[in-house]
Amino acid sequence: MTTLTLGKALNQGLRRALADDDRVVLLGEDIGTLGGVFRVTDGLKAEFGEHRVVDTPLSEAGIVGTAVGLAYRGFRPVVEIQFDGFIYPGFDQIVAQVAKLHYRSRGAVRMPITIRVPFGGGIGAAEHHSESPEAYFTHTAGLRVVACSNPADAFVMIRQAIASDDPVIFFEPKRRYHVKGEVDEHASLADARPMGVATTVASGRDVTLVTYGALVQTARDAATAAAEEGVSIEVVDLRSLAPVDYATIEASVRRTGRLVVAHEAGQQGGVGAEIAASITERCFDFLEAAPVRVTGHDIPYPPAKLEQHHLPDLDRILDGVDRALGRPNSLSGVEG
Amino acid sequence: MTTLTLGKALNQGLRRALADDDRVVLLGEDIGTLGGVFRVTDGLKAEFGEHRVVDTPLSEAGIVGTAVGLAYRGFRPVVEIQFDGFIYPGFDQIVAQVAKLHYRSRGAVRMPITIRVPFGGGIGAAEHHSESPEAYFTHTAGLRVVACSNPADAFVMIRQAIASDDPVIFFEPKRRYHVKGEVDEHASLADARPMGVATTVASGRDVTLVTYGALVQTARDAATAAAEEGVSIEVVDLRSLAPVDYATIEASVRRTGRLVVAHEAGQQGGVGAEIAASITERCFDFLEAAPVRVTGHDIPYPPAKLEQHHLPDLDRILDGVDRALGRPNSLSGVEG
Amino acid sequence: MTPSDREATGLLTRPDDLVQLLGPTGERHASAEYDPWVADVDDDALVDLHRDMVVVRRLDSEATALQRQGELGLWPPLAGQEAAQIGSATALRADDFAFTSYREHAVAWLRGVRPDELLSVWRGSAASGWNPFEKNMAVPQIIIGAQALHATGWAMGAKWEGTDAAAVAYFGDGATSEGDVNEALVFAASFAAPVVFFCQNNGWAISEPVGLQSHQPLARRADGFGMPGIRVDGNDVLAVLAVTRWALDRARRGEGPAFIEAVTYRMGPHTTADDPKRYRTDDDLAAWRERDPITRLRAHLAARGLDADALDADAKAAADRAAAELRAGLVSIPDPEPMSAFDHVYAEPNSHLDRQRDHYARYLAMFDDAEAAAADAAGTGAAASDPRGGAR
Amino acid sequence: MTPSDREATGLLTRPDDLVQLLGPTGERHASAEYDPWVADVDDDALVDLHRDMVVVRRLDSEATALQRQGELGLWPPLAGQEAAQIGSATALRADDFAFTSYREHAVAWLRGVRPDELLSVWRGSAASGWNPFEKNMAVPQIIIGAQALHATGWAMGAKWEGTDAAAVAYFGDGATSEGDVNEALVFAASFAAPVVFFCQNNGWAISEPVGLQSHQPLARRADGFGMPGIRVDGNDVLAVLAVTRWALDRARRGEGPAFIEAVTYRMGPHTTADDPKRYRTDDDLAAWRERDPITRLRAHLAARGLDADALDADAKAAADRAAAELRAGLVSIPDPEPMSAFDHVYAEPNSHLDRQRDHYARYLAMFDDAEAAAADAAGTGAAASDPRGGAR
Ligand SMILES: Cc1ncc(C[n+]2csc(CCOP(=O)(O)OP(=O)(O)O)c2C)c(N)n1
Ligand SMILES: Cc1ncc(C[n+]2csc(CCOP(=O)(O)OP(=O)(O)O)c2C)c(N)n1
Ligand SMILES: [Mg+2]
Ligand SMILES: [Mg+2]
Repeated sequence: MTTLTLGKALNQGLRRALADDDRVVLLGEDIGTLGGVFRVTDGLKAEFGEHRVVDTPLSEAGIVGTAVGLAYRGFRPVVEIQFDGFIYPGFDQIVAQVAKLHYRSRGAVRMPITIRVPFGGGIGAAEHHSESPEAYFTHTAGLRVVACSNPADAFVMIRQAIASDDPVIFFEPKRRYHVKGEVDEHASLADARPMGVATTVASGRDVTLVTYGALVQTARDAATAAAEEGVSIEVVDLRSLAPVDYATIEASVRRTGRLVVAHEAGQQGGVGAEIAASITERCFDFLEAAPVRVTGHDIPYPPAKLEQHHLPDLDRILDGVDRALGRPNSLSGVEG
Repeated sequence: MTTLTLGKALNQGLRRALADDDRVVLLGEDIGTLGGVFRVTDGLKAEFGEHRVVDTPLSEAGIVGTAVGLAYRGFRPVVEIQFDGFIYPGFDQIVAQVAKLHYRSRGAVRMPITIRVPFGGGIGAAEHHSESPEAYFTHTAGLRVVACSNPADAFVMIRQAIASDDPVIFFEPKRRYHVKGEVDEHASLADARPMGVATTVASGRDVTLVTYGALVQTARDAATAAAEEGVSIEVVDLRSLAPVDYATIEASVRRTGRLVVAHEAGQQGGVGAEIAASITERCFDFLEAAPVRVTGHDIPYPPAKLEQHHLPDLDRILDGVDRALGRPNSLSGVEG
Repeated sequence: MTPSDREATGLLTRPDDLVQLLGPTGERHASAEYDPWVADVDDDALVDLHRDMVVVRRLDSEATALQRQGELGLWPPLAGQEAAQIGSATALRADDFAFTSYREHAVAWLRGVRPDELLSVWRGSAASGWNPFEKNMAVPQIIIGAQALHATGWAMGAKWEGTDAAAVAYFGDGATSEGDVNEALVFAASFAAPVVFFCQNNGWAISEPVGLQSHQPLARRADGFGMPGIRVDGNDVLAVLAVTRWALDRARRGEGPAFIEAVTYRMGPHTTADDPKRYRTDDDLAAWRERDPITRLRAHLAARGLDADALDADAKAAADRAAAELRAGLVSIPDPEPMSAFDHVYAEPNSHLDRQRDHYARYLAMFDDAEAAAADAAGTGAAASDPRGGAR
Repeated sequence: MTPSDREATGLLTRPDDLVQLLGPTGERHASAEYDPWVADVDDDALVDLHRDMVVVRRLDSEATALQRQGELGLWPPLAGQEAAQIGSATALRADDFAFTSYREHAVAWLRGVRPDELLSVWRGSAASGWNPFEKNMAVPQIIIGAQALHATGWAMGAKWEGTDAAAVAYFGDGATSEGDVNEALVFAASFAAPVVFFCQNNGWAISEPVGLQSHQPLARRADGFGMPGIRVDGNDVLAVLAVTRWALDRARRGEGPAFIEAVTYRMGPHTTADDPKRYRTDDDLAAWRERDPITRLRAHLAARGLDADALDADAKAAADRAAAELRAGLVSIPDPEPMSAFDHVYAEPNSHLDRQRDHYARYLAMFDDAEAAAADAAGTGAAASDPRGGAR
């Protein structure tokens, strides 16, 4: 076991992927010489050369579109989108090409493209640097969408994503790049938990709390805080947002009867809506209360000094838990 | 009252908007001389001139981006995206500019832009010509999203959208462009039902069936068919997808205790997920069964000869109704 | 730059640097620069080019007819663009890769795409017709301009692998306004990628004349991006062949991308769903009939002393054969199985979609069950088969 | 076009057609073409230009310092680009409209943006600082290149209205690779829109040298799109003023857009979050210090016989005043009210957001209630205020 930051774990995962398969190429803005604005690709260009770790012109459609061509040629491109809010110029290539080419070619063409996206807020950044665009991609057939939350998963999941023959949108919780954790650098991918499977990171009896990315830690903290009040929260780290590992959530909700889903993205049409709807479909008779969503507001990401009012934090998650439990909460007495 | 096709009703609505306000300009590919590939803008260039009805170069980002500039200058641009599947190259300008500029400028800049999108399948078209991308926009704060389903609404709603100071993504049910209906061309906008309000198009007791666009007619047909079997379906035409008129749906579900939402878009993260989750939150104690979603599959839009297997039709909607009612249905006996 | 420029296709007939080896009446223009690139093109090769053009024009008109008969959902005719497509695709090596739009049926033909493979997508029977790796040609692209980036990426990869294969990106005049095409030029130049951008300027993007996209010959776009731009008479199959070979050869030698504007004309409608009468006059079309690429090569061959009638007869026989194959191919296209709608969304198992597929299979089975039940009951398979009724 | 080209900023120093009115040591180069455009620029005007450059450099370094002190979240320094920005913005009329990126603080300064208005967005206190219609300058744009289309649309509108106002789109060298910028060139040319594309080629897009975006001077991009492209010494404020006036005048006269590449250098980091040592050498920087735009104009003024010391003193006084205003402005920026996060999402009532806002207000009120309850209980406002505890 080695202690690594989440960012460094990704770096090591990428290094391993580059070493293991010479069809793997990294593409992005500032990922080579600079090593990425978050240094996730630090040292990789020096180690593998400029044809494996490629600084590209400044164009997201260009990066994703040439990655499609490279995939056509048999490469496994790993694309870095510098910040969440800059993925939209590449949206057409992602939605109309990356997601659909396998289908369009009746299985002949594979798109083993990994699109890495540092996502989420909480770092006091300027506009477009704190977004959570994951729901756009979970609604897009043909894509897989995952989010890592800790160094150990980061190290394994990035390699799984690259090894996957399906395109993967890979979300990295940017405000946790610097958080350290234990990583087993020698564990084999074969033994690892598949990236499509969720992890129950805290067991509990009273309510199931589902989240992903940076909020996993907040959810764990909430579980700890709630335990002091005698409320037992089961925390599930989703890891895969498309497909969702419903088996894990369902088993939990059948025991707890209550579900809270938390994410930074807006509520309207967010991942929480899908999970709430799906779990209601699957577990209606087991639910003792409506699933609760604790999310960012349906507003553009606000200026940095307001972000603590936008992002779900421990208090807001506990308020959501209270709602799920029918305990006094912010909406007590509110109709509808 | 005049009898008009839905396409012609839009044409008349646009004509009226152009006549009433000389800040209204139409922009798009082939909308001028040709009158649009669906002829929705037929005759308008001849009538209002090439600076009011503008054939643009072939670039969706260009069209939306220049519309933003025109809005900055005080115009009210109405943009046509030729087909649903071609909106993605303009996605960045829509999501990062159109939706956010009012917020970014702290209310100083208004974006009264209407983006018209013929949407949905069922016309036997080639790839990218039958998509239902509405959920991408309902998940985007700052946008309003509406869909018309009949000529009378089309005529009024397009004018309301243009008159709105907020940007509106305006979905037109392309397979119903040729369907006729009564339109009151002299009714005033002031008296009209606001575009944010849903319409109950058929009253019923047993189940609430919510849909929009082309499926509204299918839902009405389903209600008629079900009535013969003694099942009474209340059909709600959503009209506005963001925001959703929950007052209307909620009132209905409190009576029926059952909800079915139908749309052509894929299920995962579709509009139906949001409505199912929200109605469960608001009406949990009134629900006698989990809300049911009847949707397109989570696949790229399939080739034309398979589209009847993708699109919800009368039978699939009735199967969904059966599910909501706990009657024998396709999933009877299926766990989860 | 008046509004009327925006309405014009006059740009097409501007003489600026148009490379031409065959004049309008088939006369051969010498070119120190480009003659070497077609030095090997003897009578036989010219006859082949002529035959290919006749064949693809026939395939095109047959397909148009099939659409009119309801056998195809849609067809985008190539009529008028035979020389641009046959000339350029003839220049390709087997290991080169073509990334096209939706109108390059002649390119497909030369890449060995079979009639059934060509038609199935337009019939609505399949998402696409052929395996790109069998033909080294991508399946058609409908998103305008997107394939220019794919070609560039492929070319970057081919170069990094150390091969001398090249990619060709086909797109139209309208496509030059899309960001993707311009970004492809940026990437191709930056990486000196072996890719040839082959723009068929056919005067129209549906109803929009090229003057609305550009007031400048499109080939001039290239220089600013750092690559040579060549404007070629797109109805001169020999010139097209020559400039494409030149560009491919450069690319193979590591000298990077080039941009070719083949000036031609779309003689037919944009697609069978289009009515060009709404936006262009017959005069315009008539002028371009004079520049017919097939007539021109035929005149040239006649001038070289070949027997034009024999040529016609040979080409017609080939076209008849191809047309027969096309119709046979059409008939051989199977209707897709309902459940195949779920195939190839993912390359790997997907818990969500697999479950959705099972549900739909179960839904469909209900109808079979209902039919069986009805048949049992009535002693006939033809009875009413409402599965919901049956299931109750 | 070798990989090393991609790594280079050598492009910056290629002499191709660089318009220069002031040489490196301040000597005046005569130009038949551009002298008329600055014929009115007398000593006073030159002194103003000098003072403005000194002031904005000072504002820039003050803001950088404020960021280091934690008063700003981020700051993108303009150091080195004073001539490009002051020269071009001086050419603007009040009714023209500037659409900029995030680095054009000097443009903002000349458009009358106050220090507090300038800083609030970088402090994280507001989504933006000024009302665009009060300054005729859009709020900063962070999505690279997006504003080029906005400027074009605005210009189309201004033209359709019959005014002779023009728009200026500011963007960087990196931005020229984005689709949006290229599409803006297409639209502007097609509509002959009165817009000037002002590209500050400062050599770098974060860590990427301009050679990675283009092997060609960026101004050459213009011709292919159908507009003139001018390459100007971006550290020569007089030349920048001249070419911008020329371009604006053309635009006003209905002759359509123009593209200006101002060749300059980003002396500082990309932003205060950046460490340029990771990707460039001090030598590169040192060479550019020699070309400092302020030194150059100062030398020119001295050569014209002005008292350089007096000039410095005057400029310093102005800079001191501006710096004081900046610090005062900073202090005056209010922290935003929590509930203001919900303001201006929509211009009209929105049932969904209005409800969400109410819920959040209720959530926040819980804390106030809890605080009040705790204060009541303990007789002090400082006690524990867990609303959830309190609410129970
Ligand atoms: C992104 C996108 N926008 C719009 C369309 C609709 N469309 C299909 S063909 C076409 C015109 C294309 O013109 P051009 O590039 O000149 O090619 P041509 O059809 O002439 O071969 C348009 C606008 C599309 N397919 N994709
Ligand atoms: C669409 C988009 N992609 C990426 C970024 C991240 N980014 C911010 S500044 C920058 C470099 C811009 O370079 P240039 O256009 O030369 O402007 P400069 O910073 O030199 O003024 C990048 C890549 C962004 N802001 N927007
Ligand atoms: Mg064309
Ligand atoms: Mg730069």
